[in-house]
Amino acid sequence: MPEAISEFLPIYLLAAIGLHGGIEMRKTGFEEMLIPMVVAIGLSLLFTLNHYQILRRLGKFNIFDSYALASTYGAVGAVTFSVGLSFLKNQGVSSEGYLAAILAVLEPVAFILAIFLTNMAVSKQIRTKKQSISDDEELDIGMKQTSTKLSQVLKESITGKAIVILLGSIVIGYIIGKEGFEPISIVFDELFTGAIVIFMIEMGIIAGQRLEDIKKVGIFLTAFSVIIPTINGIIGVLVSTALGLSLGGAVMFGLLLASASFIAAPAVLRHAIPQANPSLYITSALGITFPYNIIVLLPIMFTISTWVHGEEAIDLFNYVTKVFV
Amino acid sequence: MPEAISEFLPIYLLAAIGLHGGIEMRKTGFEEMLIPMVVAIGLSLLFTLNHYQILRRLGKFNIFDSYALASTYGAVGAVTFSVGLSFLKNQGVSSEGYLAAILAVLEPVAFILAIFLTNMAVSKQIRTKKQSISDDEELDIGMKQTSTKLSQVLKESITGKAIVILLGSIVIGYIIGKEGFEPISIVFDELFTGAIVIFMIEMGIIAGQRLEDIKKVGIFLTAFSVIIPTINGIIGVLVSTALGLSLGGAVMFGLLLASASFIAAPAVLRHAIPQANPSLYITSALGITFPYNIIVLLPIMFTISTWVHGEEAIDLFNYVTKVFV
Amino acid sequence: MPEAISEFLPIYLLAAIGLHGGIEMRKTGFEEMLIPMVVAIGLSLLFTLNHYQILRRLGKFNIFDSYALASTYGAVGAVTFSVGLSFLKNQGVSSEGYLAAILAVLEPVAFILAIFLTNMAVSKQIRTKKQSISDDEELDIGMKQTSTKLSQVLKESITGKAIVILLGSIVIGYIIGKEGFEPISIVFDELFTGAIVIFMIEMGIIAGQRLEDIKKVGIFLTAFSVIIPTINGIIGVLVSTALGLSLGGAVMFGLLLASASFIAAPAVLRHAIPQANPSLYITSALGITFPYNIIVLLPIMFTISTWVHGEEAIDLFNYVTKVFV
Amino acid sequence: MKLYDVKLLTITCEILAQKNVIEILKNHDITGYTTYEVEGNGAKGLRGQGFKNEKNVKVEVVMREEKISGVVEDISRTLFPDFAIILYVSDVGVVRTEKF
Amino acid sequence: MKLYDVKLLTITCEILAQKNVIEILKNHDITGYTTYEVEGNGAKGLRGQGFKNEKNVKVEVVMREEKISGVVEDISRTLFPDFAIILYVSDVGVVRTEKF
Amino acid sequence: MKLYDVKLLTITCEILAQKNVIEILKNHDITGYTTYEVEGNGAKGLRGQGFKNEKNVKVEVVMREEKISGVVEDISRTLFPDFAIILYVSDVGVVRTEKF
Ligand SMILES: Nc1ncnc2c1ncn2[C@@H]1O[C@H](COP(=O)(O)O)[C@@H](O)[C@H]1O
Ligand SMILES: Nc1ncnc2c1ncn2[C@@H]1O[C@H](COP(=O)(O)O)[C@@H](O)[C@H]1O
Ligand SMILES: Nc1ncnc2c1ncn2[C@@H]1O[C@H](COP(=O)(O)O)[C@@H](O)[C@H]1O
Ligand code: NA
Ligand code: NA
Ligand code: NA
Repeated sequence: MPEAISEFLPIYLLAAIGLHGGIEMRKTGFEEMLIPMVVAIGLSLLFTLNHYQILRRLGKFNIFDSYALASTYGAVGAVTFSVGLSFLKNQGVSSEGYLAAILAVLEPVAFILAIFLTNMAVSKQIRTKKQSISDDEELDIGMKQTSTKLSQVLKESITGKAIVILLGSIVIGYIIGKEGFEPISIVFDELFTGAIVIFMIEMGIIAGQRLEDIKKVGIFLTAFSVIIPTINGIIGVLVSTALGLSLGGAVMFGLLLASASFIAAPAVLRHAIPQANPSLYITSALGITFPYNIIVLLPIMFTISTWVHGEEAIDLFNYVTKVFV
Repeated sequence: MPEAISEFLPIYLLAAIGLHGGIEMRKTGFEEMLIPMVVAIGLSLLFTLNHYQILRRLGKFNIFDSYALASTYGAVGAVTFSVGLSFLKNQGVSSEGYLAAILAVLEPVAFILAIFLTNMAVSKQIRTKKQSISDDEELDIGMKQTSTKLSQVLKESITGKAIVILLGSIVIGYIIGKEGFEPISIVFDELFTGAIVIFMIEMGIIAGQRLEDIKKVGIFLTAFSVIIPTINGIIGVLVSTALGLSLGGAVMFGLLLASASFIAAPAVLRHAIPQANPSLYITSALGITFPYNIIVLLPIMFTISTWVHGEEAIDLFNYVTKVFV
Repeated sequence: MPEAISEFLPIYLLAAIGLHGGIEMRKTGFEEMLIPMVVAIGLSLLFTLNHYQILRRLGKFNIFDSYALASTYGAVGAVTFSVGLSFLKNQGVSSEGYLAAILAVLEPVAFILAIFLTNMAVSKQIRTKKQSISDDEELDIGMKQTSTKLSQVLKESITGKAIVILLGSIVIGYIIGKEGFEPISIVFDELFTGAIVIFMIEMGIIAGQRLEDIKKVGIFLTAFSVIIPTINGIIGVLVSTALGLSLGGAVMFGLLLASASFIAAPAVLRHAIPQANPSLYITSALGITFPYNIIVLLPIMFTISTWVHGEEAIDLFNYVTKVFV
Repeated sequence: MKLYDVKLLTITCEILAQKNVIEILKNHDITGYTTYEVEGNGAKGLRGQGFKNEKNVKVEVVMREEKISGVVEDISRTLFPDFAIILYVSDVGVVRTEKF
Repeated sequence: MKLYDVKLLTITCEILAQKNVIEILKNHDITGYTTYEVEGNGAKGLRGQGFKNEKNVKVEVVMREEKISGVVEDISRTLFPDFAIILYVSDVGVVRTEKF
Repeated sequence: MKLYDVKLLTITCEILAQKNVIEILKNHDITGYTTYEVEGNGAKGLRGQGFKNEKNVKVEVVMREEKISGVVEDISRTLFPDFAIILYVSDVGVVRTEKF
């Protein structure tokens, strides 16, 4: 993948999402956002814990892989979010602007939980060992490293590039408003769908190169990568509808919870839980869940949201021919 | 040349050509395409053989250089094709959508022929040697390698990135149609000419760095690089007009046959005919034929096509000031 | 900074500036340009000498740093110029097209003067040494190297990539005119502001990484980096208004003189005056003067120009919220 | 012109371990190093296609012989188990020993 | 800490010959290597400007001494005549010999 | 297969000094070299972030032993004072001495 695409497009997508979100939020204000955000954070934490139990108990993965995978699926994916926005735009349906802010806030939540719990587990192991054997300077160092790592990762993920760009552009969007957006709308609005298409072509090529890896993922994780997003996403649609979000807003809320992180996850987890096998969480998130989410789950959630909002369902057959544009 | 340009733009151009072609083909269907495609393949093979004779007999090039050059000029150039499309667009003239499919199919044809013939020649040499000297294991290996190489190159060029992107986007264009194209038309249609201009600026800089090399190409090859495309192109215009192609379609058909390959050629030939001197075919195709084709030959072919289609000729003087836009 | 941005965007900005300038110049012709250009060159030289005196006498910098900094601030910045154009566009104010040509001509002027004077100073030192000690072959070589370097740098900066692209696109813009520009206006006009925004985001990140360096720059140079551009810029606005330039033209003329070079400067000065400390001139030009110029000085100069042109001033408060778009 | 014998330590690892390597160097008071992105193949499979996070990086450090052992041990102990990584040491000659 | 002596083979060649080099390594059961794009000048002229196809690549392989000779001979025989290519061998020390 | 002993000179410097290095090589009739961009840290601080002009470059030259001394002296004399730069020399074996 040319760097032009791999490094530049994620920044561009984040900036475009943020700007749109900020502009919309100017119209609606902050109050409305509070409850959905708290609920989203709660669900993200809950789901992460739930994923862990499933992976550890049923999947028999080790602690590290279980927490890494649990948080990958508890976290959110900005690219998936972008595709959702562009899908809604094509359907002529709008969504709440503050969802961009929820995206930004959700980004580190699941990781922080998983890292915290992993460190707890490791410390406990070390402490048990220590008691049984004797005082040991190295173990002390081990524990100190573990807790330093947590605070460092926390700091890094909160001041991470993605969040800074996302929040920064929400603020800018809020300040400049619709009118100030005019001269740059060609770049950040009209080019948006085309940019996503180009990104997806390249991601398709990468995913293709990984077909081998996907076979190695195993039947359990493959099922997990399809079923969990489906459940999480549908819960998201229903809960957010109950909270009063619009048809499109509920779809995006569901998509947030359904999405798995495949750009941020490796960067965070490789440092925080280096013992976990990265090819497990990258391959399942990028190779299975991402295409499943945008091709299958997105229209399903749209249909569900349409039902529960009492509007006419989309023509699913017609959709299939349009999913990528 | 920044990678942003050198790696990304060719992919972009191929995708844009393919999408347009696919959309157009939806209107016209496949039947029309058959005869022009067969004729184009036939001409490409014929021209390649003819180039070889000229280069080997008159130009006194060795077998390897002769076949490499012959196929470089028998093959087609997607960048040249792009410039042609953008030229026609500026003239307000349309062309048959299936020409994109012909571009895709022609891409490997000349190379396969040249590689096949080179391998035949090499095998014959080896066999002659073998008979005259004695049994020799190494020669056996040589022959085996030779034939493995052919099938491998064949497979690689048919599943090559360029062809996959081109055919893939033809299919997508066919599926989505004009309406589905709407949201991405800004990227793949409106930006098309501008992208070509940027690409050409960079190619101009590269060509400038090669001025030294061009001097080394020699008078014979320089003449070849101008005369051959002219003849091939004009034959292309006349034949395709006879086949019933439109004014613009005949120009593009001619341009296909006139164009030399300078992106695919080195990638294919360096593996298949490593003995050939790459600076010969790259320099002549990129440094001489490419600028000649778009600055001089394209308007000539347009004029000829206008004549034979019985319409009013373009104002050539006015054209000169516009050739790059 | 991804190469896509760092290498590609400056080229793009230069091409866009040049094309616009060329198109405008077609309307107005060359005569008008002469006096402003001569005055701009004169002021650039004068300012460079003035900067040197201030830096050497008051700032106590050594000869090399003084000349390097003097010319950095005597030279011009194409990125600053771009931001100015986009600012004016947003204000609905136009400017004289030939300013792009003045930008191209000014680019090397201050550097050539500073390099010439540095070499003079070095030669004098060498000669003094030589007389006092004795004939010395090495000193001869030193002097020869010094003068070769001057002519080489001269040649290189005049045939430098930036100038070639800028002048080349002025010529192209002049030839194609408004009408020929149509098909590429989406790339070179409509995308312009968005491209600048993306560039500035990345530059903001780079500037952020340099906060440490800025502290090291010292109080004197920090003051210099703010006061000198202000004085030079306001002189520019007033002089050009006196020469008859339009409201917008006077702002751009002022901005040219106020701007410091931070892309060309290191490339030229590192070879020509390697003894100078590059982090001084890069940090002050990029980290202090550039943001100051576009955030603070640009609206000030606009206000002044509005006054002296007797038109209604902009609403400065409103401006602050719009400065980046 | 005299060349002084020092060691060149070369570490090739996944890019996300670069920070850890440089941290270890810092712990040994080493601040001079050179890095660049590379691709590669090894026990952990083909690396370098796809996203930047999945590339490898080479870290090269010219240093005095006496420091090599401590640095190599720290890297082996903390990074070898979890990361795609190899390292090797070679002999080089330099002009200015005071720099290393 | 003990370092074991092995060899580092470095091949610098035009990028289109990379596949051939790696094929040869594979024939000798070598799957560990590191590659990166470079520019350069040599008998076949300045390389690395312009298109990606015209760049050079460096392939670096840490391997046991006994394999060097076969690999170098195969490369010399099949690639030296037609490609822009150089190679050199140097001595390095590694911690885990079992990896190479 | 016989390997002949030659030297590998590696120069890591700021990218704007590359021209000067290659000029010096040319003065010693050396036209074969390999270059690539790198990042790094040293006495002149962290280099490689931001603009291309602020990157480092590595220049690698395989050459005969007898030329090393002159080249290293020229570089030390003219470039060490003003530029971010280090260099080191190592021993390598090559197949075709006539190339260097
Ligand atoms: N024998 C080798 N020679 C050179 N580089 C190697 C070798 N083995 C591994 N590498 C590099 O080190 C990285 C990590 O190796 P590994 O931990 O074995 O996956 C690989 O991706 C290669 O870039
Ligand atoms: N003496 C040398 N030192 C370092 N690299 C070299 C040398 N000679 C050639 N190279 C590299 O090897 C490539 C191929 O060399 P050649 O086959 O001589 O053109 C060149 O493009 C350089 O990158
Ligand atoms: N000890 C070292 N080992 C490897 N590379 C170094 C070392 N010291 C400096 N460098 C590289 O040489 C460049 C210039 O060094 P300096 O002149 O010390 O700033 C640095 O930016 C690094 O890329
Ligand atoms: Na999720
Ligand atoms: Na052809
Ligand atoms: Na100035």
